[in-house]
Order: sequence, then C-alpha cells, then structure tokens
Amino acid sequence: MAMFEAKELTKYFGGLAALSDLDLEVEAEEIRGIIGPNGAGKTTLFNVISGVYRPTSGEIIYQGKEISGLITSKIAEMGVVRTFQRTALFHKLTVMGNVLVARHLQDKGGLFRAIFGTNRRIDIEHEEKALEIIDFMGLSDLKNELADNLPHGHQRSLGVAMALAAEPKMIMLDEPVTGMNPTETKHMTDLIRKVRDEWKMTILLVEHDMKVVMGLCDKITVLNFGKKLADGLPEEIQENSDVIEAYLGGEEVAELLGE
Amino acid sequence: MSKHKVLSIIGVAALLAVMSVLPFFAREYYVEILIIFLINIILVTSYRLIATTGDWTLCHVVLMGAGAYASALMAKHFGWPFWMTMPLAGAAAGLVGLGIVYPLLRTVGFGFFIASLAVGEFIRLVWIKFHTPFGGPRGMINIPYVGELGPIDFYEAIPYYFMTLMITSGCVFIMYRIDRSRIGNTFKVIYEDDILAESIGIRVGRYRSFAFVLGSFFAGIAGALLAHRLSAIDPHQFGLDEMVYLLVWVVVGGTATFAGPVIGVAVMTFLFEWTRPLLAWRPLFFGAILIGFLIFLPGGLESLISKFAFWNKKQKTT
Amino acid sequence: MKKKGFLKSLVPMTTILSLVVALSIMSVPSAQAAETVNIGFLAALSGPDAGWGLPGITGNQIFIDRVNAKGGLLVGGKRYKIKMWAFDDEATGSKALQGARQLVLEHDVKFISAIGGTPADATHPFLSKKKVFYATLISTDIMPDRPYLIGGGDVTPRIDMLRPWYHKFNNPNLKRWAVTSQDETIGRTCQAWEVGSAIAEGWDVVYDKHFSLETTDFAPVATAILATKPDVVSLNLTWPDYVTLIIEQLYLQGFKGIISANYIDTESVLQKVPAEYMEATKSANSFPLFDDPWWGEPSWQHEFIKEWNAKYGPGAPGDLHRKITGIDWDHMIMLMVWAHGAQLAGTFDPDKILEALRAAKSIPTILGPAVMYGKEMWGIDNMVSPPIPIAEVKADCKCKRIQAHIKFEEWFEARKDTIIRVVKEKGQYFDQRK
Amino acid sequence: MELTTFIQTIANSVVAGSIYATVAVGLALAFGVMQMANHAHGEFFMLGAYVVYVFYALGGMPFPLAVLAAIPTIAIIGLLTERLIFRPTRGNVLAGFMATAGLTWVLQTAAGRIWGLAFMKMIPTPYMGAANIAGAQIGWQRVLIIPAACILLGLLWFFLHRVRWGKALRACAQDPEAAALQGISINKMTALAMGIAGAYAGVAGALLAPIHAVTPYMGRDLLITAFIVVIVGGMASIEGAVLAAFLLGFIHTFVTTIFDATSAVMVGVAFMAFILIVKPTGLMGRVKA
Repeated sequence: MAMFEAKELTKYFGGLAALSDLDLEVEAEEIRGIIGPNGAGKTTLFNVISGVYRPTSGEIIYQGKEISGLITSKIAEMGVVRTFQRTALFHKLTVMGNVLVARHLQDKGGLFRAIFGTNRRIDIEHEEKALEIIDFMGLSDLKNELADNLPHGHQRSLGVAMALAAEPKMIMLDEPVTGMNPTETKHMTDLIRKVRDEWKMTILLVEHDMKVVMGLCDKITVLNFGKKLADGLPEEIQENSDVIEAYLGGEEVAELLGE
Repeated sequence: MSKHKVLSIIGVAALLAVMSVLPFFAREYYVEILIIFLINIILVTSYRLIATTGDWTLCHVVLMGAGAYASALMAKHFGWPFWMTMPLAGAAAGLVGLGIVYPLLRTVGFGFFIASLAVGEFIRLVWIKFHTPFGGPRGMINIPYVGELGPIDFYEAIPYYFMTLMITSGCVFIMYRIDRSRIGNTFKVIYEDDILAESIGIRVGRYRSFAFVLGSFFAGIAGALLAHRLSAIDPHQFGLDEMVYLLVWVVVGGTATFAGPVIGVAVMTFLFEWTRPLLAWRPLFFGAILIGFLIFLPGGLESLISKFAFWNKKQKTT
Repeated sequence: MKKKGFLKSLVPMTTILSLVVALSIMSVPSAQAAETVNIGFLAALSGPDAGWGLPGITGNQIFIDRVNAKGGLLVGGKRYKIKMWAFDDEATGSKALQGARQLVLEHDVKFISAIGGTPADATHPFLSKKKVFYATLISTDIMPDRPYLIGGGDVTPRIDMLRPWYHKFNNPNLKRWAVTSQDETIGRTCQAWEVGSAIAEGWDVVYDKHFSLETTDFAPVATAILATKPDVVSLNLTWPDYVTLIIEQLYLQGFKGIISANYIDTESVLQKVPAEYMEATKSANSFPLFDDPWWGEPSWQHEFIKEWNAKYGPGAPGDLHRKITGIDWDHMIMLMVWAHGAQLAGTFDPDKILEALRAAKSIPTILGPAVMYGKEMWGIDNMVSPPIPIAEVKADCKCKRIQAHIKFEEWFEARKDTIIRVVKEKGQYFDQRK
Repeated sequence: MELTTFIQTIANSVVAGSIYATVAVGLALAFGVMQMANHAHGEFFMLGAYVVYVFYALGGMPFPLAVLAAIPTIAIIGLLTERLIFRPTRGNVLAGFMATAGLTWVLQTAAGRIWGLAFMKMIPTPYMGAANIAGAQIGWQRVLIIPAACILLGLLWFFLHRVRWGKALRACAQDPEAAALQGISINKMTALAMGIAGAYAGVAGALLAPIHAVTPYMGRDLLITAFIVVIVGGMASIEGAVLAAFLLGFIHTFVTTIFDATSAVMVGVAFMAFILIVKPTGLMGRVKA
C-alpha cells in the first residue's frame, strides 16, 4: 500500500472550495510533482497536509495512520516536514544556528542538561550532523553567516536544509527553486534527487518551473480550481489535452511542454 | 578555556565580590534597599524569561504574590522553615501559572497581555474575597521571619542581604543557563516565527506554557523572599501599579539581552530613591521616563550597548 | 555570539557598580542641629490614596510652626525645634517599611504620623524593635504586641458605636438598622464594632455588607440597602466621597429614614441633595466643623481654621486650591498628644512618654480633653480617646452643627459584653487576628 | 427580589450600560484603527469631568455648554496623544499601551497638582430630583445619560456608515494596506480616530461629572471596566463594544444588588476571561488570520 494517501480531501474557505474531493497516492521514495495554474490549491494542499489547516472533509493517511487534524508539530514528529513558499528562516540566527534549531526533534535539550551543561557529547554529535547537512546543501563556507545576510538562492537552500535537519521520511518542497538562477536551479535539482536517492526520502514538490518538474518528478499531479485534473507520468501529463486546456495562454503551454 | 570566557568569569566574580563587601560600607537603610533590589532582579529576569517567547504578561506580580501567600500560609499554619517554604512557594506559583496559562494560550500578543491582566485581577480579588485563609483586604500579618542559623539572625539586614544575594545569584545563574540553552533558543525562535517553529516539530503551545510556568516559579521564589522580609503582605502589594513599575524596569532596560532588565532595575532603583524629594510629583516624572524610553529608545538602555534588540523588531498582535 | 555574551555580562557589572558608588555617595549623614527633634510623616503622598496623606502634612506643619515660633518644644528644661520628614509609602506595605527604615535610620525620628492599615502591619515589627512612636488615625491597628503604636485621633470606630445609641436615644421607636462601608483594611473591623453596638442598643441589623473599592456606580448599592426597608442607613466609615454618592442615591431612590455616617462632607453632599432633605433625615456624623460657633470664641478650633486659611487657603503663599477637610487636622491630634506626653515625661524615651500619658487625667486635644483607653477593645490602653462630637446637618446654615459631645468610656463600660461578643462572632476582635 | 427592587435594578442596569458604552466606544474605535490601545483613555474621561468642573462649577457657565466645551478640549488632547505617542510607536501595540500608561501618571499627577487633591471636586447637580419610571426612581441627571448615549452612539454610527471620512476610517480599520492603496492617508485616519476617541471620552466624563466622584484618579476604576467591555466586544468592534457594555452593565448591577460589589467585579472579570477562552475574538470580533 502507498506510503501517503489523501482520500476525497476537501477544504472550504468560507463559501469557496480551495480543494475538493482530491485523491492522492504517493509511494515511498517517490518524487511527486504537484503543478497547476496559480490559485489551483497547491499551497493549500501543503497547508492541509502539514496541519496548518484542518480539512473540511476527507482523510489524510500517512504510513497507514490518519493524520488530518493533528497539529503541525505532531505531524512533523511523525516524519512529514514542509518548506515554505516565502523564505522562512530565523533571521537573527546563523546558518548553523538555524539548522541546529531545526534538529529540535532529534534533541529537545532537557532542563537539567540546560542548567548543568552535562552531556556535551550530544551537542557535539548534533553539531556534526548539522555540519553534514550544511555541507550537503553546499553552505559550509557560510555556516557562521547570519541567515539574514545570505543571498536569496542560499536562503532557499537553507530552508531545505532546515527541513532535512528534522530528518523526515516525507518532505514537502514549496517552490524550492523560485528566484534562482539556472546554475543554482541545476544545483538544487541535483540535491533534491540526491535527497531521495541517498537519504531515502519521499518528496512532494510544488513548482512552477516545468523543466525542473518534468526532469525531476517520477509522477505528476495537476490541480485546477482545487480539483485533480490529471495524474501520471511526466510525458503523459504533457500530452494530456485537459491539462493543456487548463494551461491555455501560449507561453504557459510552452512552459508546460518544457520548451 | 577560551580567553573571553575567563574574562567574563573574572567579571562575574568581581561583581559578586563588590556585592559582598558593599553592605559593610553602605548604611543599614541602603542595605535594605539592596535587599529589595536583589529580589526585584529575580522578578525582572523571570519576566524576561517569559517575554522571550513573545508573551508579555500583566500578571507576573500577581504570581509573585501567589508565591508570597503560599510561603506565608505554609510558614504560619504548618510552621515549616523558610528553607522548605521558599522552593515550595516557587512550586505553588508555578502551579498557579500552569492553571492560568492554558486559557491564556488561546490568545497572542496584546490579547494575551490584557487577558493576563484580567486573570491576575481575578486572583487578587480571590485574596480579597476570602478572609480565610488569605486575610481579605487586610492581608496576612505575623509571617515568621527566616529566624536564626547558629549565631546569625536573619532578621538583621546584613545576614538577610547575603541570603538573598545567594538565592538571587542561584536563580539568575539557572535562568541564564536556560536562556543560553537549546530551550532558550527554542523560546526565541517561537517569538520570531511560530509557524516555522511549529513546522520543524516545535510544540509551540507547550513551550510557551513551559516558559510561563518557569517564570512563575521564579516569581514565586521572589515572593517568598519578600513575604518573609516584610512579615506582612496584602493584595494591594501585588496590584497593577506594582506591575507597571515592573514594566518600567523592563522597558528602561530592554529585553533583547539577559542583562537588559537587570540594568533597568538597577538604574530605576537608583532614580527612585534619588527622586524622593519630588514627593507628589514623582509619578509624573516616571510617566515621562516611560514615554521617553518607548519613543526615543525602544530597545532600552541595553540597545545603547548591544545594537540588536528584538523587542520592537517583529510585532505579534491579535 | 559568545563575545557578545561577554560584552553583555560587562553591562550589568558597570551599571550595578555605578549604582553602588551612587548609593554610597548618597549615604551622607543628614545634618543635625543639636536642639532639633525629628518626626516623620509616613503616608501615601502620591496616587489614589494621597487624599488621606497629603492633607495631614498641613495640620502637622501648623502645629510645628506654632511650637517652633515659641522657640521649640520644652522637654526636660530644654527647647527642641521640631523638624518633619515626609516619606511616600504609596499605601503599600513594602514601601511603608522602607519608609519607616529611612525615617528611623537616616533621620532618627522619634515619632511617625501615619494613616494605618496595611502599612502599620508591615512596619510595626521594625518600629516596635526600634522603640519609635507610630501614630495611626484609626485605632483598629492597636495591638498588644505593638507597644508604641498609638491611635484614635480619628474618632473611628468609637463614633460608629455611639451613633446607634444616639439615634436610639432620639427615636426609641425605630428598629431597622442597615450598615455598609467599603471593603478594605479598616472597614470590616469598624463595621463589626458598629454592628455590635447596634445590637447592644436593641436595633435589628437588617443589612450588613461591604462594597468594593472598584465600585463606580452606587445606585445598585442603595437599591440593595433600601430593599431591606431600613429605618436608619448608616455608612460606618465609608469614605466621604462614597458617602456623598450613596446619600445622593438614597435621596433619589426616595429614602425617608435617618442617614448616619462617620464623616459626611456636608458641603459636597449639598451639591447633590437639598439641605432640607439632609435636615429631614437628621443626617448625623462626627467630623465637626471648626468654624462651628459651638466651640466658642476665642477657641483653638477657630484659630486653627484661621491659620490654615492664612497658610493654605485661596490666595495664600501655599494655596492648595481646595477647602480644609477633616484630614487636615486629624493627623495633628496624635502629634499634639505625643508632644504633650514628651513634655510631661521630660524626655523623648517612648516608655516614659507612654507612662506619662497613661497617668495623665486628661490630655488636651483639639477635639477636647482625652484619656488613654482601649484595653478591652485592642488589648492595650493605646487608644487616645477624646470626647466625641456628633453633628447634624442644618438647612438654615447649609452646614453641620454639633448636637452632642459624648464621653465614650462610660457608655462603653455599660455595654461592652454584648458588643465584644458580636465583634468576636464576626471574627474582628484584636486577638482573632494572628 | 421584590418587584420594585427588580424594576429599579433594571433601570440601574440600563443607566450603567449607557455609561459603559459611551466610555468604551472611543477605546474600541482607537483600537480598531492601527491598534492604538490607549491606557490613558480613563484620564481623558477624567479631564472631561474637570472641564465641567472648571467651566460649570467654577466658571458658572451653563452645564450643557460646559459639556460641549469638553468635546473639542479632549479631542485635541486625543490628537496630541496620537501624534506624540501612537505615531512613533505604531506597529507595536504593547509599546503604545505602555507609553500611554506613562501618560496616565503624567495626567493624574498634573490634575492633582493643578486642581488640588483631597475629596471629590464640588459640582452642583444641574438637574436635581428623580424621575419615577414604573416605580423605579432614577435621578434626572442619570436619565439624561440614556438619550445622550443614544444620540452619541447614533452620531458615531452615522459618521462611520454615511460620511466619507467615516467610511474611510472603517476601511482603514479593516485593512490598512488596502486603504492606503486607495489613497487614504493612514496618519489622517489614526489622528481622526484618536480625535473622536478623545471627544467621546471627554463628553462622557463631562456628562458624568455631576454623578461621579471627580478626582484625578476617577479614570482608573472605569478603565478596567472599559477594557473588559472592549475585549468582550471584540477589540475593534464598535457594535460589539456597545453590546458588551450593556451586558456588563446588567451583570455588575444585578450581582451588586443580589450579592455585593466585590463579587460583581469578580464576575465581570471572570466573564471576560471566559469570553477570551471560548471566543478569543470577542462577541463581534472579526477573525484575524
């Protein structure tokens, strides 16, 4: 059975449906792309899955457990972590500081330890682990910079690094490459692939850059007005007439076809 | 051991040394002021501990009162020694804090601020309403003094001063360690971005209440110290006016750094004594100071020294 | 980060060090002229309770100036100029104790004028240890373990006990007695004594409650009282401002019986209520006016008014922009008693002064000759007890005029058993407060 | 409770409600626009009463004129507060609140120094005597409050819903950014809001001067009540504030009559805590994201 499942997921804001009867099945270690025109409900989907919003109806099952209605931190604890469309960082902390904080789930730091400074060993372990992640995201030479002072591209990577630091089993990336130049984009794409291959994570990816999506994802789900429009392999999606229709307006189609 | 660490240890040692010789030079009246000053240090430091999560409360002084009443009741009715009642008073205040924090958690920013005022007032009215055991508006009298330890009589100013100095240093040390620990960081990141914090698995609600209870605990300790120095307490003692004074200290000092509030108390305690000749004009003077700081130096005195102040950076309002 | 930490740890050091320096600089002994005796004034001088403190300074100052004009207080063949130091206790225990310490340790005061209540509770252990006289207005703070705390310049609660007798005496046929006062330190104790006396005088006490200090609207309070159909509504020692507002409500809601209170500020009541109504309700209280012809001419009281107006009245150098009130002379009574005691004893030794006062047949006060009394009420004879004036509001002069001037002691002796029983039932007897 | 007592209590409640409403609307309005939480609102109220003391009791001006005089006077103080305190601390509710707490001390002390501090100021009742309404006895001075409150609240409603500036004010209260985009000047709006808030606090104080103990500290007792009203009503909502004012008026009055006033205050505070817990946005508060 699938690692992650959403059944007839529906979310209403006031009168209008941001999501309606959405079904979604994601296998372990799959990279699933979620695309659709603006306002299709992609981010809402992430918010509902990660527990920011409680779904109006429907179920969210993760590793056979119902997680809809749980608080975000609980869901994160179970292994589902998301990044944000906005660059969400702790701006007054260093890169290292951010990643260390993000390792909260691995080490909450007990009161006794806090007061008497025992167990230095644990702290050192965490710093090593954090460094590993920072290094993996290619931020090692910036590790003592204040997050505030990083260039945009690196801030995005730091966002991902923090999600990784929580050591989730499933990670939801909300437009990880927006505002990146081609080289940064390339780098980020490779990293995401490596995250799956080496760290054995399942990945949900919301992205506008179709090159990235088509190049990276095993399967793609297309949303439109909160409904699922299509669901399948990248090439199937590219041929799907409904999808093309939804994306009417030339340059977007071109974008869709990755030209 | 690194160089600056050595330096700061020397610094703290020097500070303690000064504080220890001081009472032998200052006259008795000023020793008494220093005792209250030390108690207030616990109060502001614990207030900041809560504030680091972004929750500014208006019931901290009431929680101090809870500690004072608890300690007084235990000492009077069970005849327990101060060494027992003081920590228990902290625990009691912590429990009261735990009791009131859950409803408060539903609010943030200004809502939290005002809600805490309401809850605090309610607690005070309970003391006023129930003559047994709280003594009603008259409060409690004949609270036992700390008593004697061999030749040392803690009724005398200097012994009590040193006891308070030890307890205060202990509390401040603990709070400093917490502030610097992972837990302390967690508090601060919650203040900066609670949504992000939640998304990486931080139980924001749990940590906010944890900070609140912890702060209440230390406020309770301060309360116990006060109650057994005065030997008489009443609800008026823990009213809104006293709370506003606490705010003045915190605002004047600033809350970005651990030292900020302490600076605040130090400076204001001095100003307070120094302006006594102004008699009836004094509230006007302090009102002006409060306004001036909030407008021209929102970071407090500390921001003159250390440039970054999170106090007024990011706002959380309902 | 750590470097910053160190910088920060510097900050408190420097500040506290500077504070330390400042404090020790401050501790310059207050210069003392050889023939001066220092006294203290320890009360709320700022904030909402200042109305009870600030005015007291005026009366005391008038007395002091008078004495100093004569070259000082003659004690043991030596004349001492009196100097008064004021300290603002903000009506808070901790501040009061701090003030007591400053006055005693820094200024070596021999006598402290205060209001009483919680500040008295907080200061008495220290002051008793230091053997310093502490005079409260109200006698409810007197306790056996506070040997140097004297009270009673203010007629509370003796007057609140005499009014039930007074009204019974004038209207034997009336039965129903309602009483209320604000829910604070002194209110409960005084009301207990009044209820005791009312029962002793054969009244049925139909309403016996307190209202909170936060009360802004007294209509419901009046409604609740009138619902009990009282013949007399007594306001015990309800603060004058509240008295005015409650009487207004009693008037508006059509109360026809007798109104009785500790202190009716007639002038402000008459702003809200016709003088005829006040006369009809025989509204009685015991803060006399010092310009009342009853005192006779020349008299201490009339001179006091003149001096006060000359010093603080309209146009005077120290114009206070207000009329004279009872508080202006209330504190002074206790100061006079202490000064008299010191002169009798020929020393400032508190024990000797107490001895002398207790031995004295009568102690002159501005309310008349007083005695030290109160053992059955407070466990120790530290209540200064002058005769008690009862004044009623008269329509013709739109003012209150003294009707009677009663010696409290005999009256009390005859009824004390019942009264004390009731006070004990209400848990307000001195030995019940531990 | 007997019938007459009951009717009397109802009447008392209505009066209390109208008083709370007039005092609280200004607070709610100011909070609605850029979240100006004015701790000195009670002192505005106090100064309003002193205006009547000065012009009517001392100056011998007719009472209605003195009341009108309070409106511009306190409105100006409101404007100054906005300019000197709320504008510099904008975006930080707590800072504004604490700064105005400082202002509270300044105004209280100043009033005490200028007009003396002892008992309440002497202000003769302009309209003595009581109206008998179905057995309930209410002083004319208090009966007056009810129509006055209706008129004041009516005017405010009209201004907010029918007048261009009023609409702008509401727009600004709902969404400052959007309002700014439509070319509404936030500064003008905050100033306007504080002006009105001041005027209303002032006129309330002026109207109540004859039936209230006029002292420098008269604002304190009312402030907590006013804040309870505003919070219960939903922070920024005028309608909510009015509703809450009458609710609280009834609660306070009935509890006082049946039990005692201390309990009344307790119940009031408990009521607010309860509302905050079950509905943190207040009775009529808009849900804020």
